[in-house]
Amino acid sequence: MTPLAGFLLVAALLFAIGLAGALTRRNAILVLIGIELMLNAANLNLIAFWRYSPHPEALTGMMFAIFSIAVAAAEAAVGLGLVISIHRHAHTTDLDQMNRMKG
Amino acid sequence: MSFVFYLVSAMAVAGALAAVLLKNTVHCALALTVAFAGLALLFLDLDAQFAGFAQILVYIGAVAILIVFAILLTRGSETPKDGVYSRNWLAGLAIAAAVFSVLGWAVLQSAWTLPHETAVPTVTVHDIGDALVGRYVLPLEIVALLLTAATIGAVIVAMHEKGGAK
Amino acid sequence: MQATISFTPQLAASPITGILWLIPAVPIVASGITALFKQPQRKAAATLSIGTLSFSLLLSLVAFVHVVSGWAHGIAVRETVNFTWIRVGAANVDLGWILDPLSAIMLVMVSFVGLLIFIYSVGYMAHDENYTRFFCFLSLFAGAMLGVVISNSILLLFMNWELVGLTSYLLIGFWYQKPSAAAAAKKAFITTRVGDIFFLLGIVWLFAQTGTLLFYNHGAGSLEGWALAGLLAQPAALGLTAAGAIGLLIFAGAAGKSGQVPLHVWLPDAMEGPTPVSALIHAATMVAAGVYLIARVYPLMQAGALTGGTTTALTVVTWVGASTAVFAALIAVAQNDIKRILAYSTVSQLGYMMAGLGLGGVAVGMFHLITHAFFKALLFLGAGSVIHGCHEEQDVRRMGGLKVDMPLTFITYAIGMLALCGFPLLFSGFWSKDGILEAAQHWSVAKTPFYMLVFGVLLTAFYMTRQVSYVFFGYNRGHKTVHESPAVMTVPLTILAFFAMALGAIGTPAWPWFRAFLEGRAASFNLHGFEEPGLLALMATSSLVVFLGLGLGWRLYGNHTPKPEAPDALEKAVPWIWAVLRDKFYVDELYGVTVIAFYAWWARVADWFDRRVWGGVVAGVAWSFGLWAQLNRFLDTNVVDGGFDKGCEELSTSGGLLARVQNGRVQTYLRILALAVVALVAILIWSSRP
Amino acid sequence: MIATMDQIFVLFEHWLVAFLPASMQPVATVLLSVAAIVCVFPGLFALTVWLERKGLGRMQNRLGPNRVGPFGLLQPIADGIKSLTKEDIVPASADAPVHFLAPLLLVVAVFMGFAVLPMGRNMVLVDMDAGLLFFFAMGASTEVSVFMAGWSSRNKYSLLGAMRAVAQMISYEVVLLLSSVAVVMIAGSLSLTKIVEAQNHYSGVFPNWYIFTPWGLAGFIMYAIAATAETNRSPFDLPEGESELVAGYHTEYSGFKFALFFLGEYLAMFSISGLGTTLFLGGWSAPFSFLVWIPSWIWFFSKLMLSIFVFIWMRGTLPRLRQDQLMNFAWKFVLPFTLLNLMVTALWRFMGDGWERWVVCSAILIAAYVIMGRVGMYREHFGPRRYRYAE
Repeated sequence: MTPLAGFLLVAALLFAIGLAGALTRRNAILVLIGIELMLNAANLNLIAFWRYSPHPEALTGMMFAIFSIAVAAAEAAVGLGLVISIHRHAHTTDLDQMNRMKG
Repeated sequence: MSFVFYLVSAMAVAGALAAVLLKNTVHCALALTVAFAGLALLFLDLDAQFAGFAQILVYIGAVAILIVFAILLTRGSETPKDGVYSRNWLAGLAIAAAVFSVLGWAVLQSAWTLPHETAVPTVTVHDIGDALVGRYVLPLEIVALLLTAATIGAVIVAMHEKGGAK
Repeated sequence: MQATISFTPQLAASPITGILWLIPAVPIVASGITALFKQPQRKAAATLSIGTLSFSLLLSLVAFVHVVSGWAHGIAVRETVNFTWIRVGAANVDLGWILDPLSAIMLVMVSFVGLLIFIYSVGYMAHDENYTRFFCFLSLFAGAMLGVVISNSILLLFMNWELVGLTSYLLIGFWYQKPSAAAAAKKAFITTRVGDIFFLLGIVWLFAQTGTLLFYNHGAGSLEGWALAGLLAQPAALGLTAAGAIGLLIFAGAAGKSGQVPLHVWLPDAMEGPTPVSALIHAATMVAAGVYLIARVYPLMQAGALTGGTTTALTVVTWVGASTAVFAALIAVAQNDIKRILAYSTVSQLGYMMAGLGLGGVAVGMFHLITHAFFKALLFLGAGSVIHGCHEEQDVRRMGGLKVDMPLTFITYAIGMLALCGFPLLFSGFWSKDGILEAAQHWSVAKTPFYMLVFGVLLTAFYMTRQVSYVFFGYNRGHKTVHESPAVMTVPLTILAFFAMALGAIGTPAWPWFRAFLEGRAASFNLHGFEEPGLLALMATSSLVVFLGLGLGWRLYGNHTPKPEAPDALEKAVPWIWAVLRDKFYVDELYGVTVIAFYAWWARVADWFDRRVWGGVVAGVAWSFGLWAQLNRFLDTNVVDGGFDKGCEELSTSGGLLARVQNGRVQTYLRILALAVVALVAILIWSSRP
Repeated sequence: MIATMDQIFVLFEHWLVAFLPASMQPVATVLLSVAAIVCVFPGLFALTVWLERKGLGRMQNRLGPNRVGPFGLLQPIADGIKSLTKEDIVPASADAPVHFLAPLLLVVAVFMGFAVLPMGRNMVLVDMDAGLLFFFAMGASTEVSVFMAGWSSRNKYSLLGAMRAVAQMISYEVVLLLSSVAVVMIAGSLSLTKIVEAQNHYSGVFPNWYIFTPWGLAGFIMYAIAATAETNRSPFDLPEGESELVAGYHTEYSGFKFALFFLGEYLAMFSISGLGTTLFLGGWSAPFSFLVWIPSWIWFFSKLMLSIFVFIWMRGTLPRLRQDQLMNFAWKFVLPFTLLNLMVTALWRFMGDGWERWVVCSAILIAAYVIMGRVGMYREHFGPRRYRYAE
């Protein structure tokens, strides 16, 4: 098995774990944590592909990862802000109780 | 596939598992930092110094702290009475497992086509800087805009909340 | 200088041309800034607008001097700066600006008159609470107009053209609380749209034919060299060359903008706007844009003309212009609203300009445009000052005897009026109008336009006399307390009055500087210019006609102005003509029963179609959904409380059914997402199996 | 001779390593350097503690430690022994593993920071290409440990202290980063050795340190403020404001763990002063061209001690801020000013090296300082404080 495949497998594992967390936890913050994990797994993929790409000088994957890190920071800030304000209004962070948007 | 790789990825995966499974939310957050650190080390193992350090700086330095703040501000640390897992969590687990199996299958399918060892890329931070303000300047600007918007938005959404404002 | 100097075309762009774009850009930016101002910041807004416009004026003067000096050294300046805006496949969408005598003169005129009117507005709008908004619009308009003037690309011209139209709409509807103003704004917008459609068609055709949007581009522009030749070679319908056809299309746009028959209806109604607006947009600049446009694309219109001959396009222009001139003048005779009279006179003067273009070429029409811009602006501002003095009274029958109350306004207004009538020798109007008449006299196609125009001169003198004697002579039949306007309003009047007289000097047959300048020839002063065959006779004739008109007007309306309620003198004489004229030849009514009625009918048809057909379809869909929902009722007991009524209700029920998928739980969505990912990846791999 | 003195440690290391087989030499080199760092800085720590207590004593008209040894020189050692022999109390309700890990993580992270500091010519543990970034990454990860300490103690004072500390550290870390970015912009590298090299030349006898430029001075001041806050030193020592919350996040720590916190705090101070020295004060380069014969490491450490002394001095002089003042100061004055400083730096970078750039840049900075100072002064921060939680 090539090293790239190894990294990809680890990334897939992390992604799955994050997804599981996002799918199974009640607490909105923990769902966010899961999402962060998924994002990181994606970053790992990007970096791995960059490392083993024929032209690493082009920096494509690296740039992708860097930008996604920046975006993830923004996402976390907004997401947590939302969670906090939701908590202030609904007095809960339990996603099962946050179903007011149902049609 | 060095020893370092196995060690570090084990660390990352363990951290991730803990982050997802632990009962106490703050423990989850701390475990998450472990996972982040592991990922950063993986990046370093991939000769991506800049990304690795950026990872530590952003995720451990900012995101983890944010999460912790949010947990404390939302009294999230005390475990709720009706379990930490959402109802029909089994389905979620199954789906996650399905995703992993499919992804892993995909990787293994194409494992032999993937490239083997390649030369260590000689990319300095200087190159990255050049690329950032050169070829990728537009994305850079956009990200800058996005961050500004996110900051303002977070401040607005969670007004008076330190957690949101950073 | 001697006429022997050969004028060499000069194309290299000079520094001033490089920064020519600043002239429109600065006011537009200023309007953008002004838009941010709050109500109380009136002084700031006014200062900003006036300052920026005076900056533009300065630049325009520099450009003008540059052109004139070049001309004095025997260089026909035509400097262009072109650049590619967008690249669509093989075709380039080019924009650019140009500095040549035409644009230089227009620049100076627009920015100068505009500046005066800005200053005037400071006084006129002093009590309006939307002061800042007004100046924001004014600046925007000035910028757009200057943009029209300098643009060397027909597309850029069209953009500014539309911007001008928009600002005109905004300014006419400035007092939108008045329903009449709102209606007038809409009318103006839509009517000009009619013309603009044709204009756009012309642009597209031009682009399709020549592949360039630029007017002048070192021989590759659409108005020069092979492009024009190609247009000529290309035959279009009914004996027109493509050039002629495109020219006519563009002329339709011009007609819409500068109120030629039959698209003149919007211009009189546009007087609902504030008077400075009427002066700036609907007398001096915007309505002139059409004329300017024709002058700009003149090579296109003239293309293929035999020497001294004319083309179909030019003939059409001439006829439309001449008929407009007489038509509007006739209507103007029977109006009582001081501004409407001026509006119709504007329409007829525009007709003169068009006719001048058609008959005698660019110089003739443009000269009348310039002089008219000054004296008509003067007249409007005078009217504004009168209205201001009479407490927003606009009916001439309720005025009178103002020459004592507002002497300054009276004098300036009289000057403007005489200039408009073309009072001999002293006034600019005389010379410019004579130019047109002379051209008409020598026109090869027909003599009718000449007689029409002369008749127009008579009418002009007549209705202006009527108006003036109504307003300024006799005794005051309206408000007793009339006050002269403040200096900020009267000073522009005096300046304009001066120019209304002085400008004639540059266009006399003895020293046709203007014409020479525009056409890039040397101008020399010699009195032999008067000795052209028939010129003196013509001058004499027109003077006679003018005197006749004045006398007639004075005879009918002189000092013995009747009570406001009393019927008009002319009405007593020939009631039926009067009725026709007062009702503007029933053009609006005509449109009312034809175009508008058609649209109303069409709307009703569409409405019916909507109700019956589409409504039926919707009902059918609703019904089928209803059926489905019925089905679901048996399958699923949760939704029994759906009603048994008509479709929409059951639609909502079935909608509710569908919405159960969306149970508001994030994680459900995430699950579905993840499943989709699984499916996708699986498909991908299966499809890409070796 | 001079060169030998300058490189003495390097040579010594090579001499030692030479005894080992070639295969082990790289590892040995690293280990030796680590050992050196791990020995030197705690020693420095002991010295500094003594210095601080003495200095503060003098500033407050008392004698300070004077019992143990001459001038109480042995006081730190006594303290160390005491804290080692003390009982290690862990609160019953505390979250034991986290409570245990927190101080270790803190110390480790802080020690990592030294890895990239050039303490003399060729005296840097790892000359990383992204050294500065690494340093800040390490600095960022101390926050986590601080939080762990505060949270795991299950003590409201600790928790409040930790929250304060983290909030303050994050706020000022932004400033810290941005003020160093100015230097990076000019030096054109994130590698600290390169940054020092960029400052290590002289115009006449005077050095071209970055502090001697308008943006450099402004940046250095901002950096110093941020560093003080980052290390929770007075006047920014709210996290352990003993008058408000007993001892902040390490209230519940005793014995050796407490000693570790204490150590970590001082080490953080060292490392951050070291970074400041490297960035703005020309690192190990001599202040005058005729003093280059003095070994570089002496210069580095003397500058380090100088800034340490400034820290002590400030602590002895300035009163403590209030939390909201602290935050307002960070986000409404320091951060904007630093951002402006960045722009000025860019201006400086692109204005050529005429005299104009001096005038322009200084003018902008001074004007901004005056204006923002006025504004900040007239906006009142002293109203009643409102605490908002996500209730």
